[in-house]
Amino acid sequence: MHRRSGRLFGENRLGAPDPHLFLYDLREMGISRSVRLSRIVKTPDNFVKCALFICSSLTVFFVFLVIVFILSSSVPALKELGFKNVFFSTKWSPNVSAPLKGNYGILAFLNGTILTTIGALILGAPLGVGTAVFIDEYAPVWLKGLVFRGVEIIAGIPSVVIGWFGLTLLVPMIAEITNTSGYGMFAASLVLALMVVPTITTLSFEALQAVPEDIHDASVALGATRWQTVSRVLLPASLRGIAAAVILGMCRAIGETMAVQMVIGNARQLTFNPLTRTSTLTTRIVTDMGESHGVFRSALFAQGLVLLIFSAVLIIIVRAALKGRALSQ
Amino acid sequence: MNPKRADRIATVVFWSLSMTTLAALLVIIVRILSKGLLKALNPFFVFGKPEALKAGGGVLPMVVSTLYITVLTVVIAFPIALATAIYLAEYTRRESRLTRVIRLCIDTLASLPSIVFGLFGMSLFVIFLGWGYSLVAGAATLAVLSLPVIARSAEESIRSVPDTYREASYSLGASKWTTIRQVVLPSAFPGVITGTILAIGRIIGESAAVIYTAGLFVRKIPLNPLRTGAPLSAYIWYAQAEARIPDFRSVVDGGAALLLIIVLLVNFVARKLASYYREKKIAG
Amino acid sequence: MRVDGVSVQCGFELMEKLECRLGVHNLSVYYDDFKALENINLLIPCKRITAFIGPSGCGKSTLLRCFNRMNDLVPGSYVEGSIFFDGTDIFSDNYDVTELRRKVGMVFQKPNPFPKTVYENVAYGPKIAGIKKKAVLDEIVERSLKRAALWDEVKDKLHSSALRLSGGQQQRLCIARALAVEPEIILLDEPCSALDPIATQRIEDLLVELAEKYTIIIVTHNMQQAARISHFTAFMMIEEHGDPGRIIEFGETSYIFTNPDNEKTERYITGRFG
Amino acid sequence: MRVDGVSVQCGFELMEKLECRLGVHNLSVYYDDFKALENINLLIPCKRITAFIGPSGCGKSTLLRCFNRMNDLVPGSYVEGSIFFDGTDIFSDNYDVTELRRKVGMVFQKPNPFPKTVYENVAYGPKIAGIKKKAVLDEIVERSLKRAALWDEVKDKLHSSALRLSGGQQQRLCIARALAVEPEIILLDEPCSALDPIATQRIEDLLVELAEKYTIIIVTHNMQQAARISHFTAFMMIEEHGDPGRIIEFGETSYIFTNPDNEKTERYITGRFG
Amino acid sequence: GKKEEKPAEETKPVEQELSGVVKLSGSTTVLPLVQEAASRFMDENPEVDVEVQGGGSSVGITQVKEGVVDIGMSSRDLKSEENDGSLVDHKIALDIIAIVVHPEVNVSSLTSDQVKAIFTGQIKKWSEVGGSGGDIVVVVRDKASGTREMFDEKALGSSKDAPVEPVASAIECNSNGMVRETVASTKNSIGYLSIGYLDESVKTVKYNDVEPVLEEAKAGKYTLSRYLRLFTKGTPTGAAKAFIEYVMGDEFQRAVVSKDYIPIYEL
Ligand SMILES: Nc1ncnc2c1ncn2[C@@H]1O[C@H](COP(=O)(O)OP(=O)(O)OP(=O)(O)O)[C@@H](O)[C@H]1O
Ligand SMILES: Nc1ncnc2c1ncn2[C@@H]1O[C@H](COP(=O)(O)OP(=O)(O)OP(=O)(O)O)[C@@H](O)[C@H]1O
Ligand SMILES: [Mg+2]
Ligand SMILES: [Mg+2]
Repeated sequence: MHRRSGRLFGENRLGAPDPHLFLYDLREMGISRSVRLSRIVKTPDNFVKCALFICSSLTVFFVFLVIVFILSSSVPALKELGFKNVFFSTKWSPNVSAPLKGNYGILAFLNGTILTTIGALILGAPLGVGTAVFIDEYAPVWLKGLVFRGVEIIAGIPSVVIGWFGLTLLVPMIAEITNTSGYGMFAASLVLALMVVPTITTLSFEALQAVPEDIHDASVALGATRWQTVSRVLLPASLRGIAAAVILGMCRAIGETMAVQMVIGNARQLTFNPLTRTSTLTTRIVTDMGESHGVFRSALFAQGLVLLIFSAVLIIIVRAALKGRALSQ
Repeated sequence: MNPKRADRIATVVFWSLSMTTLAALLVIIVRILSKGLLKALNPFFVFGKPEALKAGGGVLPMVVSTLYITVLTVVIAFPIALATAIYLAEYTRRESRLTRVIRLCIDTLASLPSIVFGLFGMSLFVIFLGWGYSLVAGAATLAVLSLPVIARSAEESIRSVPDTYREASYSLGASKWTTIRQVVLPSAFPGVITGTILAIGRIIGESAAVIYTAGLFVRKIPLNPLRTGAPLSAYIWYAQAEARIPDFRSVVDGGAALLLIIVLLVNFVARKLASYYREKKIAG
Repeated sequence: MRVDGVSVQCGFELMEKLECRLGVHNLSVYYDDFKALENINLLIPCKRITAFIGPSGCGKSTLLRCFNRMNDLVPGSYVEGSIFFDGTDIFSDNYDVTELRRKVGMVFQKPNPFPKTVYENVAYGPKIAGIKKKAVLDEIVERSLKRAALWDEVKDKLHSSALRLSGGQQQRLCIARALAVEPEIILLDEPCSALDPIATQRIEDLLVELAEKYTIIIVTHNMQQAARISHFTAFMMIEEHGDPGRIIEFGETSYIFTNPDNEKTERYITGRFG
Repeated sequence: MRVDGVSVQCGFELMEKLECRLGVHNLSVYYDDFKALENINLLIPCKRITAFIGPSGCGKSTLLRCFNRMNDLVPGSYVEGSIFFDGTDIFSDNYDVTELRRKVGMVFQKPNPFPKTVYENVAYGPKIAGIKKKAVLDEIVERSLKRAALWDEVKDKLHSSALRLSGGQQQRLCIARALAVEPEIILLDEPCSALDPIATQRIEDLLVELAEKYTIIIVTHNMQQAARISHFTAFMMIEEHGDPGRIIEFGETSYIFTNPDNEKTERYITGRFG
Repeated sequence: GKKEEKPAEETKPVEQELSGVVKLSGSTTVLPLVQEAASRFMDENPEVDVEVQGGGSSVGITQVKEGVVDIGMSSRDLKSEENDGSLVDHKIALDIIAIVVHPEVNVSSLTSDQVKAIFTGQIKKWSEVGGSGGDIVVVVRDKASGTREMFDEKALGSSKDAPVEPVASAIECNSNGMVRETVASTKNSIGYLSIGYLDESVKTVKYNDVEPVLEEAKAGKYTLSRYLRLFTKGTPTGAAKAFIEYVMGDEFQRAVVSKDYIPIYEL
């Protein structure tokens, strides 16, 4: 808080008797604007603030570093091979000994990433949102905590463990049922669905919790059934939060690596059939990174760059979605 | 449709959705533990050295690597994260362009795929700084990865300290830093610790970020942080993907069970601690 | 009598006997672009209870919080004009705010003890002021709790959590905490609105007692309370939604409640407002 | 006159003329192990305003929320005893709760409009009851808003967000919303405590008007309000902390306020409590 | 006290007195063999620290040239553009690659043309090569592996100027073990393996009517074979020299190498 005008004492329009008299006395004593420098209490505060600020701007610096290093490592591929040959080609045939002679089209993997993510959301979003609504509205008290804890436990399971589970249980099961190899986008989507459920559930639950209790009560008091209250009041009021939850789930699905790599089959083909093998951006990086170098490695970094751009864009969308909630405030 | 009927159908749908989620969890845990628990509890496995070609190897260096790298990561990330959280929660009550940038960066960092951190760590720490595949390179990468997670949960805990405490402190003539140190941080402490432990759970389970930074396989127990390590999660992936040892299935089964147990334990400790502090605060 | 457009009612004899060390001069307070208070002029008599009354949103809390510059904490708020405390403008550039806040204690609407022990709560202020000796602190804690009429009730549980006390005890604890730093002025913002009638009564009695030593300013919604305990009353109001708050009338409580100059004051006091 | 240990004050002539369709019989309410209300017996007169008064925590809200079984929503709460509505116990197994809630409207302490338009807020109840025709809904919205004395103020902004209305308008909107489903009884839980005096006055006038058509039960902290608008008053209290709340006295408001049977009532009403 | 490092020129390494760090990186095929050697070597020479990392043949070659590591591991020979004369080649074993199929595939021999057609996707069904059953599932190693490179070159006829790629639907595995697992668990699959990895879970097929066995390879009849190598920059010295000698020594070759590969002394 600072002062704008320094106008001292106003004239007394009515003259005496003036209850403000003592102010004049004080002014005449000349002590009104004494400066005490002896204790500038602010100094340690400012120092602390500075230090904290520097620490917090490290985050910005790290993001900057990530961008710089991923970008600079992908530049050779984009420059030497051309934007078009990387992003709009489905031909991926790296040449290890003479990298420049190979083909590095990542379209098939981009396609794999998008399709497995969509699959994961089709399976995982209803589960996640449904579970959140269940916890918020339907579950009996003793079950609420249990389900929520369960969801948190899923969130904590390392991705290699889920991948191993997928590889040893889901893939053979799919192979048995569909009479294919079992590896493929469907298996990947299943595994990913498991992994996005906790993200979507916890964030949707948060969004539902943010809906004021009294609106819920108002609906119930008007004789609405539970489903009417959920569908007409709770879900609309938390729509943006739930959308954000799904988008963040999407982020998770796009970025997941190890679990997908174990079950997707790691083929190089462009495919739209969920039961066929392909790769995603992340799994291709892991599959090929081992002995790559030169433009080959750079092309893998270019896929990292795509992932980076994906998540940055999604985050910006989420932030926009969560800002300025339309009607509620 | 009759609202009553719709309500009944919706109830069934929501019950089945959430029970599916729970069932999935149960299937995973039962499957992983049923296949690997015996192995995971076998002292020759937990305290044995890994084999490169023969069957019968253990995972002790991997477990040690995991612990080592986790400690290093927290040592690097926690102070920065806490400082960031304090700054954002206490010094930027009002969104300025600068804090918006910081917040955007935190969110971005938090949502980046871990493989991107792996690539980043490899090109910065391993190659550019020349640390090679080493525990520090892995820890530094994991620190950048877990920084936003810790910072955000800490910020939330700090923000959830009621303003009335701050007002009370200020009104007694406390400076801002005194107020933060004496009133805000002690109140936020349980939340901060819980958030950090949860982040540790994530660090322990992380594999994509460490395979190109910390390493995949060691035989000696790593003591020097500048040497290669092999966190358990990375080794599990390595053992199944590069499957060289004949008993890799049982090694992966055991490793997965062991990893799962460790992570669940960590999460359990976090929850227990949180509820302990919650009770203590009230009972005092 | 009217001063600066505000009618001031006060027996002259009384006014002359009163010392006034706190004065508000032409004060306006803004929250960003919104002017919450305009042109406030006021003298706060020493060792008396002054009550601020008025409809919700008229700026009572805002004005009160200016006295110890708690409004500094609200981002985007700033003031024009001055508040003189012992002759120095508290808004002047190098004014020591922490010192000010030590001299001008504050008690809030909802009891807000720290989540620490009873003892730690009261000792907090002296401790941050640099007092370290256990014996001295013990003594301060005891004296403050006694003054806040709480000692007998808590002397056996000094080291258990303050959150276990009842609402009324918590509020008295907050008063004790404020007293522990030896303030000269105590500001209270609706200190009883979260309390039941019994606890309210206790606090009121306590305030009347404290007024023998301290200058007290209280904001209250409860007109009966203002009438019961305060010596002076300032009635504040906003003309229309969005206008800044002003002081409509200020004077001895007995005058204001029985014989207000201003018809708005009368209408408000009789509960038939607007 | 004493009924079941509760003194009931009422001119006999009056009581005989009154119809009572809502009766509470031996009601106790528990929150888990805590007994919040014990042995409540009460008759609510039709087309009158009945006020529940009493110190904080005595169970006024709890009792009020039993009438439309909103307490069902609190996990761990259960009741013993009965509430009869038109002769049927609303706690009986197959009682249609949604139907009950349509007949027993409720207005809450804080105005709680849905984050929808003004129109949608009022039309919500009829819509969930199955009314789809636009013309019918339009008519219901207009009629309800008119009854809630809000029509003139909002008729031009029916389709803008209800959250943009002022607090008082929002509260009247909530009343309109409750009226839209044609309830027979309206429950209000401290409907004015978040409002300024002007808005409060409006709501009070409205309630008095509505009492010509509806049975109204209101919980209030404000004794003056109870005295001003209610026809009947129930005074509730808890003996000691942890005890269940009981009805101490029930009767015509004028009797209760001028000539209470019970000395606790008298002490509470005169503000010198405990 | 700490023992002094012996001069590198010493003719016979006295193991107890060696010390220092030996760093290796490179081919993941050679990696486990060298890891095994390293741990045995370190047991005998506690003062020496042997650090082994993967990265792939190319990485190993590049790094040993740059001096980042002392020894580079490779499962292929130097490319002409890599060969600047500074590197010394130490062959440590011969590796034979066998073609394997899922046990239920009833085909026991394939010609080199059939192998090429199957792996490049021209032949899609087992029935086209005399078997029964459905669509062939091709399993190959990842692009970066030396095994894959050798197989592409020798079996598929790939060359630097006219590269041949396996069919795009092929499952890519990061290791021999994983190829074996995948082939063993996937019906109608075909893949290739180092013979060290063969077991009863997969079925080998003859290549041009030749069994994938040591004798045939030595006789030059079985062509899908390659050397595993260590490269050093110039003649190795000190601990590195001792390590290479250990790997190539009879003791290690007999005890370890002979189990999975063809040891040097048999060639
Ligand atoms: N932090 C703030 N930011 C913006 N406006 C504020 C803030 N605090 C208060 N105001 C506005 O300033 C005006 C005066 O508020 P103030 O809280 O001082 O009123 P009050 O008289 O204390 O009301 P009440 O009796 O409800 O406590 C109100 O219009 C309020 O909306
Ligand atoms: N959801 C709940 N769970 C447990 N106890 C509750 C719950 N709601 C109320 N209570 C307890 O029941 C008692 C009665 O509460 P109630 O809210 O009905 O009182 P009230 O008379 O409305 O008080 P007030 O005037 O403060 O609103 C109180 O002791 C309260 O603590
Ligand atoms: Mg206020
Ligand atoms: Mg209540």
